[in-house]
Amino acid sequence: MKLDITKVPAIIDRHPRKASSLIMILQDIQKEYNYLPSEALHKTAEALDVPMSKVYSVATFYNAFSLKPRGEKVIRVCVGTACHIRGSRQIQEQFEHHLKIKPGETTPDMKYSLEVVGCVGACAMAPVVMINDKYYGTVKANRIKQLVGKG
Amino acid sequence: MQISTPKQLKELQQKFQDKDNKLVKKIIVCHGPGCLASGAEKIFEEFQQVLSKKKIKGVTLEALKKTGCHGLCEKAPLVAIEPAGILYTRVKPRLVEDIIEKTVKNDEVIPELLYQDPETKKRVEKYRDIKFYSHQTRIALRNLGHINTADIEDFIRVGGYQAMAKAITKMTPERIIDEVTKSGLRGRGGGGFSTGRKWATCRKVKDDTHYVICNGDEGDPGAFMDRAIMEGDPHSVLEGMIIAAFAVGARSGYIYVREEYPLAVVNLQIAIEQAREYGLLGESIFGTDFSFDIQINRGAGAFVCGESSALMKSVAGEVGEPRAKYIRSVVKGLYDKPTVLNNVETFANVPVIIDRGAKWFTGIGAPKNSGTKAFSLVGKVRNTGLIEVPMGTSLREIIYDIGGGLIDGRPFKAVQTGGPSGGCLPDSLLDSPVDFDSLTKAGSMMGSGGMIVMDDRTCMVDVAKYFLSFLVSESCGKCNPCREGLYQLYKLAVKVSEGRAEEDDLEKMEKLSDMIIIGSLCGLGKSGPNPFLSTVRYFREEYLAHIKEKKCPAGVCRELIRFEINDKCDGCTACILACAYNAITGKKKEPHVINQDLCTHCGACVTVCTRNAIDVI
Amino acid sequence: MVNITINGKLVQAYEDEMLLTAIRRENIDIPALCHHEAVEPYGACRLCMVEITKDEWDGWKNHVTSCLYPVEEGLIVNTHTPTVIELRKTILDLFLAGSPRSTVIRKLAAEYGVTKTSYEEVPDGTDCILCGLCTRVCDKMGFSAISAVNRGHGKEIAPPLNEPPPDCVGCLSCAYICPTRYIKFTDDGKTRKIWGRKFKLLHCEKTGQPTITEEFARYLVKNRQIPEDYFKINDLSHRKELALKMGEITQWGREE
Amino acid sequence: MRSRLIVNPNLCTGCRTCELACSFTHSVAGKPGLSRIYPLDGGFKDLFVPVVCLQCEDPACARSCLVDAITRNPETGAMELDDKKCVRCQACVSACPFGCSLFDRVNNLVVKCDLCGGDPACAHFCPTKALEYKPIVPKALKSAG
Repeated sequence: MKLDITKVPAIIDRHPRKASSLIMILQDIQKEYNYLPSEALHKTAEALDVPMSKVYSVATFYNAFSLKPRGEKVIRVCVGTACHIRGSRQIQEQFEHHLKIKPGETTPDMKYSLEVVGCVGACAMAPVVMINDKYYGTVKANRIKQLVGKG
Repeated sequence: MQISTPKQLKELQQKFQDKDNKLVKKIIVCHGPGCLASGAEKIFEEFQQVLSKKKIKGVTLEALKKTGCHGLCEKAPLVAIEPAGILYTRVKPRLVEDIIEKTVKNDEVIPELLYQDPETKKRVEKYRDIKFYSHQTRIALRNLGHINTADIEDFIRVGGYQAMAKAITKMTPERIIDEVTKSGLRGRGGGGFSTGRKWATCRKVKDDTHYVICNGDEGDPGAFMDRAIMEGDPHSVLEGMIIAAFAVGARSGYIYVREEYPLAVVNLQIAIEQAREYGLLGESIFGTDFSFDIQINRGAGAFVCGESSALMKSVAGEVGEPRAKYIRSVVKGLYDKPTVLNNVETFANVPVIIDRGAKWFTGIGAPKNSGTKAFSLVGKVRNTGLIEVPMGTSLREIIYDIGGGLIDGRPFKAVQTGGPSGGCLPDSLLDSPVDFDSLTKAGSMMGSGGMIVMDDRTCMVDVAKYFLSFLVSESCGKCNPCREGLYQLYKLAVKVSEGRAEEDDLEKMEKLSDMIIIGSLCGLGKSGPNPFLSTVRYFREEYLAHIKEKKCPAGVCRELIRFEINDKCDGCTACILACAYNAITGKKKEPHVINQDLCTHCGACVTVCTRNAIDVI
Repeated sequence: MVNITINGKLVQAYEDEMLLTAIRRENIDIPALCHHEAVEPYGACRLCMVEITKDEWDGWKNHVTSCLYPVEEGLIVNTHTPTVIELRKTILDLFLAGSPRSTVIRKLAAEYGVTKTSYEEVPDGTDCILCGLCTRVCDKMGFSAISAVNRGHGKEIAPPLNEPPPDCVGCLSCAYICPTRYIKFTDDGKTRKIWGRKFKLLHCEKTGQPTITEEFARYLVKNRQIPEDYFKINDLSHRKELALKMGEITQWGREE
Repeated sequence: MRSRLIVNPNLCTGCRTCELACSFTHSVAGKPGLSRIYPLDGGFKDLFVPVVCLQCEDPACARSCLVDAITRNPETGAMELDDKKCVRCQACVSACPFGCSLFDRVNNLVVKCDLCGGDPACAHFCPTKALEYKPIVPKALKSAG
C-alpha cells in the first residue's frame, strides 16, 4: 500500500512557518497518520527550514511520536505510581501475553499497538488503561481479554 | 460581546446570576478525570435523553451541568443534585431515569446511591456532611464541581475575572507584585519558590519582550490536580496568567500542557477563545494599553519537560534538554527573554489573592507556607480523589479523616509525596505537617501534589526500583550522573529486589546517590535518588531482609516469593482465567493447584481471588 | 577584570569568561571531555565540576561545572576537594562501565585511581560518551548533519533516520573533535567514507594530491564566497605559484 | 605604523635558517614543529623565495573557517589560528590561495604564521635580511580576494 502524504503540506500550512511550530506539526501529522512517515519528516524539515537531523532528534526524543506505523487500537497501560502499586505491571503483562507483543510493538495484523505511559492523570481509578481516547478504570487481570476484544 | 469596563463585567455577572437563579434544580454530572474514566459521559448523555423526553416543570436541559472534578473519585461517577446538596455515587446509566423520577421530580432521596461512611456505615445525605469534604478548604479548586467546564458565563457568574479587572484598572504592577509577595504564595509545582519574588525579578529585567508561561506539564506519576483544574476551571488559570502578564509586562503567554491530557487542551482552547470574544484577552484589555494573548503548546510525552529550561526549549519546538541553572530563566528564559513560569495551581490561586488580599491568604495555612495545597490522594486509601487542604494539615488528618483510612483496614506503611523527586514517609511521621519545609526536612518533597498511600503489601525496594526505572526512561540523557548514574542505581535496586545483592551494595548505592545529587545538571537528576534514599532511610530493615534473608516481607518482589493455594479455595476458576501463563489448573468447585514451574509470580491470581485462598510465601 | 581565588591563590580573570578558562590558565589540570573552545559550553560530562563559595555566603558551598559558570568577583574556587575528587572518580567509574574498552576513558579513570569499573558493565556499551561535541560542532559549522536521537540511556548519536546524512559534507570535524575517537571514517586518498556516506576528494591539478571533499569545497564556495579556483590546486602548488609570482616581481626589479 | 614581514628574494640565499627558527619557535611538546615559512625555488636560476603568510586584508582562511578559529590580532595584524578552537577540517588549508595554512600531519595540527606575536623569529635570524619585520607596505602585493 502506498502512503498518501499529500495531506502533509496542508497540515504544515495550519501553523506559522517557524522552527517553534515543529512539535505541533509533528503532533498533527501523527494524528493524521497514526505515526510519523519519514517522507512527512522530510517535508516538514524543508518547509520550516529546520535541519532534518533536528526533526529526527525531536521525533525520537518525545514518547508521543512513533516512527513506525501503529495499530488501529493503541492500548496504553498507565504505569504511574498509583497504578503501579495497584498492580499495573500484571495488567501490562496480561496484554503482552494476550497480544503477544511487547510495549512499543504492534501486532502483525496491525490491529493493536501496546504502549506504557507514565501517568494519564486518572490515578484515583488505578489501575487505568487507555484504548485510543477512552479510559478504563480499576482494570483487573481477568478483564483484559474482554478489553482486547472490544477496545 | 466585548467587556471594556469593570462595570460592564459586574452587570454581566448580575445577568448570569439572575439566569442561574431561575433554575429550580441543577443536575451536576462530574466530568473530572476519575468520573470520565468511569463513564461520566454516558451518564450525561443519558440525562440529556431522559430530560428531553420527560417534561418536568421548571427543569429543562439547562439544569444539566457538566463540571470539573468533585474530588471523591473513588466513588465515581458522581452526580450532585442542587440546591439540595445531594451527592450520588457510583451512578450507572440505567439509574438515571430513577434519579430524575424520584429526586429531581419528587425530591425523594435514593439511599443506595448515597455515600456510605466507612466507619459508621451510615448513608450521608448531604454533600457537605461527608467527612471527605468537611476537612477541606478549597481555593485553587474553588470552582470545580460548581461551574460548567470551559463556560465563561458560569465563570463570570461566580465572580470570575473580577480580580483581573481590579488588578488592571485599579492597581499598579508594583502593587500587584507586592500583594502576591506579601501573600507568601509559593510555587505549587513543587519548587516552593516565592511567586511574588519571581515576578519582581522578571519585571526588573529591562527588555522589550517578557513572557508568561503556565506549566501544565504535570509529569509526576500519581498526580492529577493540574489536569483537574485545566479541564474543570480553565478560566481561573487564564485569569491568573493575565494578572501575572500585567504585573511583569508580558504581551504573550503560553500554556504548556502534557500530551496525555487531551481534554485539558480542548477546554483551555475553548476558554481562550471565549476570553478573546469577551475582550479579556487581546488588544487593549479593559480599555487600557495592556494587551495580552495566550497560546497553547502541547507536550509530546517527556517528564523532563516539567523542568523549566527544558519546557522552554520544548515550547520553542526543540528537544527538551535542560540547561544549567546558572542563568535563571526568569532573566533569560523563552527565546532568551525574561520569562515567568508558574504552575497551573499557582496561577489558579492568584485571582483569589488579588480579590481577597494577602492578609486573608496568610491567615490560611502555616507560617512561611500560607494558603492551601491541592493533592491527589491515591493508592491504597479508601477515599481516593482530589483534595485541597490548608498547608500544615497533618498527614494523618489527610489519610484518615479525609481519606477514610486504608483499603480493607490494612496497616499503613508509607505515604509517597513529591513524585519521582520525593520520598516515602513512614508512620512515625504521620503527625508531621504537610508543607514545603516540613516535607523537605523529612527527606521527601511537596512536589506537585501526588500523595500515594501504601499499605503493608507494598514493598519499599520495589517502590524505589519503580521510580528509578521511571527516571531512567525519562532522563533526557544529557549529563552523565543522571543518564549513567541513575541507570546503575536502578541496576543495583534490581539486584536487591532479586536477592542477589550484598550488604555493601547498599552503601555503594548511598554513595552513588550522593554523587548523582551533586553531579547532575538539572532537578531531575539532582532529586532522582530521593525515592531510594528516603526508603532506605526509613525502611532499611526491608532492604536488609531482601539482602540477607533473601525475602520480600511485603510479598512483592517476584524472585523472592512464591504462591500457593490454601484450603479456602472453593474452585471458582477466577484465578485460572486470570493466569496468563496457564500455571493454575483444577476443576470447577475443586481446589486448584499452581504449577510452580510455570508460575511467574505476577500475582494476577491474588488480585482476582475473592476467597483469600492464595498465600504469598 | 574580576578577582577570584583559585585553590587559595588570588588571580585575575576576564569578565564574561568561564571558570574553566581561568582555572586552566593557572595550569591546573582538571578534566573535561565535553568541552571544546570551538563550541558553546554544554555541561554534560560533569568532570570539570569544582567547589565554589564566597565570603558572604556564610559557609555555604556549591558544586558547579566550571566550563559554563561565568567568573564572578570574589568567587572562591577549589578544584580538588575530597568531594570533587570523589565526584570525578564516580563519573569516570560510570563512564568506564559504559565504555569499558575506550583507551581515553581508561587512561583518565586510571589517573583517578579507577582501573576497573565498580558497576555493572553496560551491555553493548560503546566508546561514545555522548559528550555532544560532534553534533555541536556540526551545528556550529552549519551542516547539522547528525544529531542526538532517543533519550536517556537509549540516547545515541546518529544521522537522521539512520540513513547516510544528506547534509554531511565529509569535513571530518566530528571525528577529529570526538574525545574518545569513536567516530570512524576511512580515507584512501580518493574517497572518504563517514556516517555511511561516500565522498569524492578533490585533487590538486598539479600534484594530484588529495585535498578536501567536493561537497565541502562547494559549500565553502557557496556560503563563504571562496572563489572556486582556489580549490583547483593544493597548498603546495599554491605556494609554488606564489614563489613564482614573487620571483617574477623580483626579476622585474632586477631588470630595472 | 604597523610592521610587516617583508620578503626580499634578491637577498635570499636559500640557507633555510628561517625555517629552522620557525620550527623551533613553534615547537610541539618539546619537538620542532612544522615551519610556517618555506624557502622555495622560485624557478629563476639562483632565486629562492621564502613563502610566508601575507596576512591578507580579507583572508580566505578566516572566511573558510566555520568555527571562527582564525582571527586577527589587533596589535600585530596577524591572522592567528586558535588551536583550541580548530577542529582540523582543513578548509583553510584548501582555501588559502597562497598555500599558507598548513596541515602538520605529524602533530595533527593546522598551523599558519602568527608573526610570533610581534617578533617573527624568521626575520630575527635571517642572516641576509631577505626577511625583515618593519613598518613598510609593499605596493605590489595586495591582498588576495
